Amino acid sequence: MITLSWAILWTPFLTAVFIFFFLLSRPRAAGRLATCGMLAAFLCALALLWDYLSLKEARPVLESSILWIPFAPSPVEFGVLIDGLTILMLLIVTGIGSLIFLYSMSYMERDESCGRYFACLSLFAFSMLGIVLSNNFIQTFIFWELVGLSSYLLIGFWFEKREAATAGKKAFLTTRVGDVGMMIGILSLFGYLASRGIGTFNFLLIEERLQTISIPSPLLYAVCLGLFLGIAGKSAQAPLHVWLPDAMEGPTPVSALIHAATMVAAGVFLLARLFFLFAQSPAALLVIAWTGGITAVLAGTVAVVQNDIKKILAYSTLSQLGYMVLALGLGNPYAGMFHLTTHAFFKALLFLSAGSLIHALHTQNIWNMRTQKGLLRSMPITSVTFFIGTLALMGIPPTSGYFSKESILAAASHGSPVLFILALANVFFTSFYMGRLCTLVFFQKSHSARQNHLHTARESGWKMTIPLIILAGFSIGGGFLPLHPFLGARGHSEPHSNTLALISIALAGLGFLFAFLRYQKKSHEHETLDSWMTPRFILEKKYFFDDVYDAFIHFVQENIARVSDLFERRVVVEGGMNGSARLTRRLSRLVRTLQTGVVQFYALFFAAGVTVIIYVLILSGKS
Amino acid sequence: MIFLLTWIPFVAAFLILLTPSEKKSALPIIAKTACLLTFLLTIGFLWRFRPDQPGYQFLIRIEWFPAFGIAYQAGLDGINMTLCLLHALVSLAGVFTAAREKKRLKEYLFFYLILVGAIYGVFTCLDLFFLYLFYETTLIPLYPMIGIWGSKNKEYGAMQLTLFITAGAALALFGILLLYQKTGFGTFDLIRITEHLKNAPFAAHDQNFLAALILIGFGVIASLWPLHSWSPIGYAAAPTSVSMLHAGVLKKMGPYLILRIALACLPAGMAHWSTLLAVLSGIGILYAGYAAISQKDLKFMVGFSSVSHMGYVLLGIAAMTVTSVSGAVLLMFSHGVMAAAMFAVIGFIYEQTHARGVFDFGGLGKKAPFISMSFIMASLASLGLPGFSNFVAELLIFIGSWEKSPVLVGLAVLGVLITAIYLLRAVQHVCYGEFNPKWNQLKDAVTWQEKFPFVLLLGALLLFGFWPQGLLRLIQPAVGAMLP
Amino acid sequence: MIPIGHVLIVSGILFSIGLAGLLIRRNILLILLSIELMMNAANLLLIAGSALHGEADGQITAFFVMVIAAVEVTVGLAVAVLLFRTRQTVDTYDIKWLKG
Amino acid sequence: MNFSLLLPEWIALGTLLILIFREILNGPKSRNSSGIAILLTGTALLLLSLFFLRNSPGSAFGGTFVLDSFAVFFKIFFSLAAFVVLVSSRFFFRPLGGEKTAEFFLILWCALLGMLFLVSANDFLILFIALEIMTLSFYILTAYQKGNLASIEAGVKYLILGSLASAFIIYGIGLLYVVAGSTHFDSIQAAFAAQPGHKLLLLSALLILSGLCFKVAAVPFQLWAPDVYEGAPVPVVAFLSVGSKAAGFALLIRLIFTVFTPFDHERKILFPVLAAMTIIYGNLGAVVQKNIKRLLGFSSIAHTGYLLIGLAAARDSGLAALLYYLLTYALANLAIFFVLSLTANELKSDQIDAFRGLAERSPFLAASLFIALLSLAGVPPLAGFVGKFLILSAAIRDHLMWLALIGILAIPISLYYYLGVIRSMYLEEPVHTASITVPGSAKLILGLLITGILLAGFFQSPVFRIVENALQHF
Repeated sequence: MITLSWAILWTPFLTAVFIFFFLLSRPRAAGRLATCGMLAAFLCALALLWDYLSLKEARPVLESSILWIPFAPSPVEFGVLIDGLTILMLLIVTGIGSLIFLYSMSYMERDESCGRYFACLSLFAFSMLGIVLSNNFIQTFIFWELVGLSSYLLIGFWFEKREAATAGKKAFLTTRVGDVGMMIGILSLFGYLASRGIGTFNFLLIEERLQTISIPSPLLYAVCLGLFLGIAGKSAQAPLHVWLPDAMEGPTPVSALIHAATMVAAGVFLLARLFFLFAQSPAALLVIAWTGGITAVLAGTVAVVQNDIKKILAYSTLSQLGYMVLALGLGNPYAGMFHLTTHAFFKALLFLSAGSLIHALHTQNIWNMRTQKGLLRSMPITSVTFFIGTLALMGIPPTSGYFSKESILAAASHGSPVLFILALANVFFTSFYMGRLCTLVFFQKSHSARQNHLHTARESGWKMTIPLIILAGFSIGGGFLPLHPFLGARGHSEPHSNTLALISIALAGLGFLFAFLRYQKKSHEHETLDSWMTPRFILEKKYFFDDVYDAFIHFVQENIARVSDLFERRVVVEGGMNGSARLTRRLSRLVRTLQTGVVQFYALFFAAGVTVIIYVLILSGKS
Repeated sequence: MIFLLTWIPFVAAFLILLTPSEKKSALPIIAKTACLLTFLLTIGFLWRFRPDQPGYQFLIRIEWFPAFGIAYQAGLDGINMTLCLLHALVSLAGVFTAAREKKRLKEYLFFYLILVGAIYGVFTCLDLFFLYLFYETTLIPLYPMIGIWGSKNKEYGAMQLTLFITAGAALALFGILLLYQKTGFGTFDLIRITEHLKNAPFAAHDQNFLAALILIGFGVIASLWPLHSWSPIGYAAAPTSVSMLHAGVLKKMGPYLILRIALACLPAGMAHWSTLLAVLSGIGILYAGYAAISQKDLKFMVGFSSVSHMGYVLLGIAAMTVTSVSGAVLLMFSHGVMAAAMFAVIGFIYEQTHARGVFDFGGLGKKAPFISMSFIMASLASLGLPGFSNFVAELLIFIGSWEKSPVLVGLAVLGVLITAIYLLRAVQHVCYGEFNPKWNQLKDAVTWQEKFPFVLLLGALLLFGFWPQGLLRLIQPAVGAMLP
Repeated sequence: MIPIGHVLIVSGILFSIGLAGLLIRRNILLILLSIELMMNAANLLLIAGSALHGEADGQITAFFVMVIAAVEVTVGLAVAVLLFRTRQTVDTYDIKWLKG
Repeated sequence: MNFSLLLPEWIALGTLLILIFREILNGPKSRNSSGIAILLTGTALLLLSLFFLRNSPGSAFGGTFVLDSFAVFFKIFFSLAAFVVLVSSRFFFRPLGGEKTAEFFLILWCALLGMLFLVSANDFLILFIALEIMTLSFYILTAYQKGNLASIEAGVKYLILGSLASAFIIYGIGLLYVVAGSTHFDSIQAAFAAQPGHKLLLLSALLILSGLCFKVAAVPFQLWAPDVYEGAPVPVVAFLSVGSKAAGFALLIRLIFTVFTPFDHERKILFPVLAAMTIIYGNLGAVVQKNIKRLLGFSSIAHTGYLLIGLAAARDSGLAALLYYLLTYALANLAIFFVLSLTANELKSDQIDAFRGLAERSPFLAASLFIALLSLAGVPPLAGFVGKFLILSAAIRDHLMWLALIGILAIPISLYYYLGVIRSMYLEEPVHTASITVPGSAKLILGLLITGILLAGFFQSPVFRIVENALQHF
C-alpha cells in the first residue's frame, strides 16, 4: 500500500519533469503522456482503495516516512499518511484530474504551448497529491506552496495577456498572505511542543501527544487562527477570496481543476485533517464557522450580478466553499468533506461544460451566448450535463448536491440562528443566479443578426464529452456514495430532517423561478437591478474588497516602500554615506587653511610646537 | 592540495598577464580552465569529505611568519566546504559571463581570477592573518573592475563599495589584533585560538567589545542594516560577473567570518549582542524588502533583495542555535547561487539591450523563453519556494530562531511575502505581458556556453532543494561543534 | 670665570632674538642673519661648556658649527639671488604660491 | 683606528671625487652616460663593501663612528634608494637638456654621503656635520630647477625652515654639552644616568628631537613638507621622502634607544600624541589635494604618523615594525616617484587630472602606480599592509588602543585619496592617446620595485628577519 501511495504521488511529478525536458515542443505527446500518467495514478488509487478496504482493522491508519532533514531538535520527515480521508481525496483528485486531463487534450489542442500546459497541470496534480498524502506540517506546507506555484503558472498560462499575468500573480500573492499565517501557526505550535520536549511536525504524533498535554488556549487559538489563515487563502475564504474570481483568466480546464479537485479543496481537506487540533479550540471554530457563513452569502450575492459565465461559477464555488468551511467550523467534518466530494463532481462538470460552451461559442458573456436555434438543440450533451450540474449545485434531489447540502444545513440548524439563516439565504441566491445563467444561455433564442456566427456552434468531440457524461453520472449518483468508511473518524451525519429538506428545496425552486421569470425576456446587458435587493452597485463592486485592497496597496504599502526608498536615499546614502565623505572633506579643508604658504607662519608654528612640547613635558610635568 | 584552490587562479591570472592581448581566444580558455579546475577540485574535496569526522579535514600547515605565530594554514569543515562549493559554482558560472566581456578582456579576466583566488583563500584559510589578508585582497580587483567595466554611476559605486568594505575590514582588523593580543600566546592560528577560548574564555566585557568590533567590521560586507547602503549602489554599478561574485560569494564572507571568529571564539559576546543583531536583521529584512519594491532598476532591486536576504542569514546567526545557524549557512549557499543566477540573467539581458529597468521590457517569455525561465526560477528560489534550497534554509532559520525571538521571525516570514511582491512584479513586467518590439534584436541563450551558467546554478539550487541533507550533513556537525 | 648660569641666560636671549628676528623680518637676508644668530647662541654654549669642563671638544665643535653656518648662509644667499632674479623680490610674504 | 670600517664611506667619497674631477675636466659638455656608469660602479662597490662588513661590527675615530648591523641596514637602504633615484633623475632630466645633470648627480651623491655618516654617528659632532651635509645638499637639490618658480620657492622655504630646525638641534647639542661635558653618546648616556631628571638635559633632548621631527615631518613640524614636495623636482622629492625621512628615523631610533633612554617616560607621552596628530593631519590634508606631489607630501606626513607609532610603542615589537614599515614605504614611494619621473615630461603637469587614462597610454606605468599606491594604502597582500599590520599590533601590544584605532580609522580615508589617483588613471578617458614608451632599464628597476612590494607583502618572514637582525643591538 505504501508503495502504491508513493507511486501515486510521484507519477505526475515524473510526468511533469519528463514533459519539461523532452516534450515541450511536442504538445500531442505531452498531452497523452500526462493523461496516461494521471490515469495510472487513478488506477493506483483504486488499487489502494481495494487494499484498504480489505484490511481487517476497524479504521486503519498507515504511515511511512523517510527523514528528509534529520536534525536532532526538529527532524523533518517526508512521508505518507494513509487513512480514509486520504484515500477519498486521492480518488477525487486523481479521478476528476484524469477526466480534466482528458478534456484538456482536446480543449488545448490548438495552443502551441500545450506542452508547458500539461507539465504545469501534472505539477499541479502532484502538489495536491502531496498535500493529501502528507503526514506532517512541513511537508504539507511545502506542497501547499507548490500548489500556489502551480496555480500561478496555470492561471497566468496565457501570460501575454496582461490580465492573465496579473491574475496569476494575485492568486499567488493572496494565498501567500495566508501562508504567512500558516507558517507562523506551524512555528508557534512547534515552538510550544519543542519546549515541552516533543519536537515533531508529525500529525499523528502531535495528535497522540495532545491527548496527554494541553496547549494553553490563547496559544492554541493563535495557532488555529494562523493555520486557518493559510486555509482561508487556499480555499478562498473571505477576506482572502479575491484571487479566485480573477483566476478565471486561466484556461477553463484549469479552473475546473482548481475549483473541483485541487487548490480550493486543499484548504478544506487540511481543515479536516487537522480537525483534531481545531476541535480543541472552540473559539477558533467559531471564527471558522462565521468566516464560512459570511463567505457563502457574500459570494452568492455577488454571483447574481456577474455576466461572465466563468465568474458566476467562480463565485458559486466561493459560496459552496463557504458551506464546507461552515460545516467544519460547526464541528462537522463529515458534512464538509461530503460536500467537498459532491461539489468536486458537479463543479468540475459545470466548468467543463462551460468550457465546452466557450470552446464552441468563443465568448464567456452570458448575454452573448444564446444562439438562434437554442443551445439545447445545437449542443445537447453539453447543455444537458450543464443542467444536471446546475441541479446538483442548487441541491435538488436526488442529485448529490442535495444530500451534502442537506447535511450542512442540518448541522447549521444546531448552531447560531444567524448562521443558519445565512446558510438558507445562500440556497436561494444559488438557485437564483444559476437560474439567471440557465435562462439567459439556454432558454432564450437570439434574434439579432449580430450573432450569426454562432450558428455554427457544434457539439465538442468525444474527449470533451466523455468526461462530461461521467461527471454528470457522478453528480447525480454521488450522493449515494458510502462515505462513512472514509470519514468515520471525523464526525457524523446529521439525522435527516424533513422540514429542513422541504424548506431548502422550496427556497431553491423559488430562486430558480424568480430568475426564470425575470430574465426570460431580457436581452439587454443594461439591466437595472432595483430596490428589492441590495443596491447593485455594491454587488458589482464585490463588496469593495478589491478596492480596499488596492487602496491598501496603493496608500499603505506603496508609501511604506516609498518611505523606505526615501530614507535610503536621503538618510542612509546622503546622510550617512555622502555625509561622512562631506565631513571628511570639510575637515580636510580646515587642515588646508594651516598651509598658508607663508614661511614665517610655518616657523611660528614650529616654534609654538616646540614651546608647547617643552611646556607640557618640563614645566607642567613633574615639577 | 587545498592551497591549489587559491593558487590555481592566481597562476592562471599570471599566465593571462603573460599572454599577449592580441590572442583573444586564448584568454577565455585559460580563465575557464582555471575555474573548471578549481571547481573539479572542490567537487573532489566534497567527495572525499567525511562529515562524521570532527574537526578540519585536508588540513595543511606551513609555518609562514613564526615571529608572529602566523602560519599558512588551510582546511575544510562542513561550513567552509559548503561555501567553497558555492564559490566553485558561482565562479565557474561567472567566468562564462566574464569571458563575453568585449572591452579590455585581458585585464578583466586577470582581475577576475585574482578575485576568485582570493575568495578561495578566505574560505579555506584557518589563520586569522591569512584570512584577513585574502579578505582584503579581494578589494584590489574590485575597484577597477567596477570602475572600468561597470555601468551607471560606476565611479561612485566602486568608491563607495571599496571604502565601506575597507572601513569595516579595518575595524575587524582592530578586533583581530586585539584578539591576538588578548589570547596572549602569540598565534594567529584560528584552530588553536578557538580551542583555547573554549576552555578559557575572556571576561564578559572583553568579549562584548571584541564581538562588537567583529560584528560591525564584517557586518558591513554582510550588509547589516544600516551599514548596507554600499550594496545596491555597488551591485548596480558592477559588471555582471562581479555582481555575481560579489552578491553571490563575497557577501557571504561577512557572515562566515562572524561565525568563525565571533561565534566560535566569543560566544558570550555574541550572546550579548544577539538581540540587537536580530533586531537589526529584522529591520533589514523588511526595510530592504520595501525599498526593493520601489526600485525601478532591476539591479537595484536585486541589490536590495540581497540585503534583505542577508538579514535572514544574520537573524539565523543571531539566534545561535544549531538549527538556525545551519539554516543560515545553507542560506548563504542558496542565496549566493540564486543571486548569481539572478545577476546573470539581468546581465545577459543588459548586455544586449543596455536596459534593465523593471518597466523597460515585457513579454520576454515568448521572445527569450530560456532566459525568462531562468529569471522566473531564480525569482521563485529567492522568494523561498519549496524545491529550491532557499526554502529549506529559511525554514531552518525560522524554526531555529522561533524560540529566541518569535516576533522577529514573524516579521521575517512576512518578509518572504514582501520578496514575493517585488519579484513577481518584476517577473510580470519583464517576462509577461505584450512583447515590446523595441527589443526585437534580443536573442535568447542558444549556445551551451550561454546556457551553461544558468543550468549549473539553478540545477544546484534544485538539487539541494530536493536533497538538502546533501549539504546539511556537512554543515550541521560543523555548526554543532562550533556552538557552545 | 663667568658663572655658567649667566652664559645660559645670555645664549638663551641670543637664541630668542634670532628666533624673533626670523619670525618678524620678511627679508630673506635678514632671516639668514637671524639664523646665524641662533647658531651663534649655540656656539656660545659650546665654548662656555668647553671652558667649564676644561675640554677642547666644545671649541672644535664650535668651529665646525661656524663653518656649517657659513655654508648655510652661502646656499641661502644663492637661493635668494635666484629668487630675486626670477621674482624681483626677497620678501618672504611674496613667496606663497605653494600653499593649501 | 679601524679604517676598513669606513670602507663604504671611502668608496662613496671616491666616487664623489671622480664625479667632481670628471665635471672639472669635461666642463659643461659632460655627458650623462659616463656619469651613470660611474654611479653604477660606485653603488655596486658600496653594496659589496657593506656586504663584507655586515658581520663585523666595530667602531672608529675613538668610538665616535660605529658600524653595527643597524648602520649597515640603513647604509644599504640609502645606497639602494640613492641608486633608484639617480636612475629616475636621468629620465626626469633628460628632456630638460639645458640643465646639467652631472651636477645633480654630484650633489645627490653628497647627500648620500651625509646619510652614510649619519647612521654611524656616535657623537653629536659627527651627527650634526653629517646631518648638515645631507640637509644642505637637499636645499640645493630642491631649488635645482633654476627656471622653475615652484622649485625656487620650495628651496627657499626648505632652507629657512631647515636651518631653523638645525639651529634648534645645535642649540640642544650645546646645552647638552654644557651639562654633560661631552658630545659623545656613551658619555652623555652616563651623564644622564648620573643626573636623572635634570631639566636642562630633558630640554636639550627635546630640542634635538624637535629638530629631528622636523626632518621626518611630524606634526607640529610638518608644514614645510607639502610645499617642498610640490615644488621640488621629482627625483629630489623621491630622495627626500625616502632618504631624508629614513635618516631622520634612524637618528630618532638611535638617540631614543641609546642616549635618551632615561626619558622613556616622556617618550611614552610625547610620541603617541605626535603620532596621532600626524596621522590625522596627513590623511585629512591629502583628501582634497589635486596635485599629486602635494598629495604625496601629505601622504608622507601620514606615514610619518604610522612610523611614529613604532617609536611610541614598546621597543621590542615597535622598532621592528617601524623598520618594516619604513622599508615598505620606501619601496612604494620610490616606485611612485619613479613613475612620476617617467611621466613628468609626457604629461607636463603634476595635477592628478593629468594622469587621466594613463592605463591606456602605458599599462605598465599605470599598473605600477596602482600597486604602489595601494601598498601605501595598506591593502594586502602588498607590502604596506604588513607594515601597517605590524605597527598596529605593536601599538596594541603596548596597550595604545586609542592610537591603534586612529591608525585604523585613517586607513579608509587614505584609501579614498589614493583611489582618486587610480580613478584618474583607470576610469577616465585620456586627453592624449599617444602611448608613453618606457625604456627597458626603467622597466627593469620599476619591475624590481613592484616585485619587492609583492614579495615583502607575502613573504613577511625573511624581511622581518632582516629587520630584526638590524635591531639586534637595541
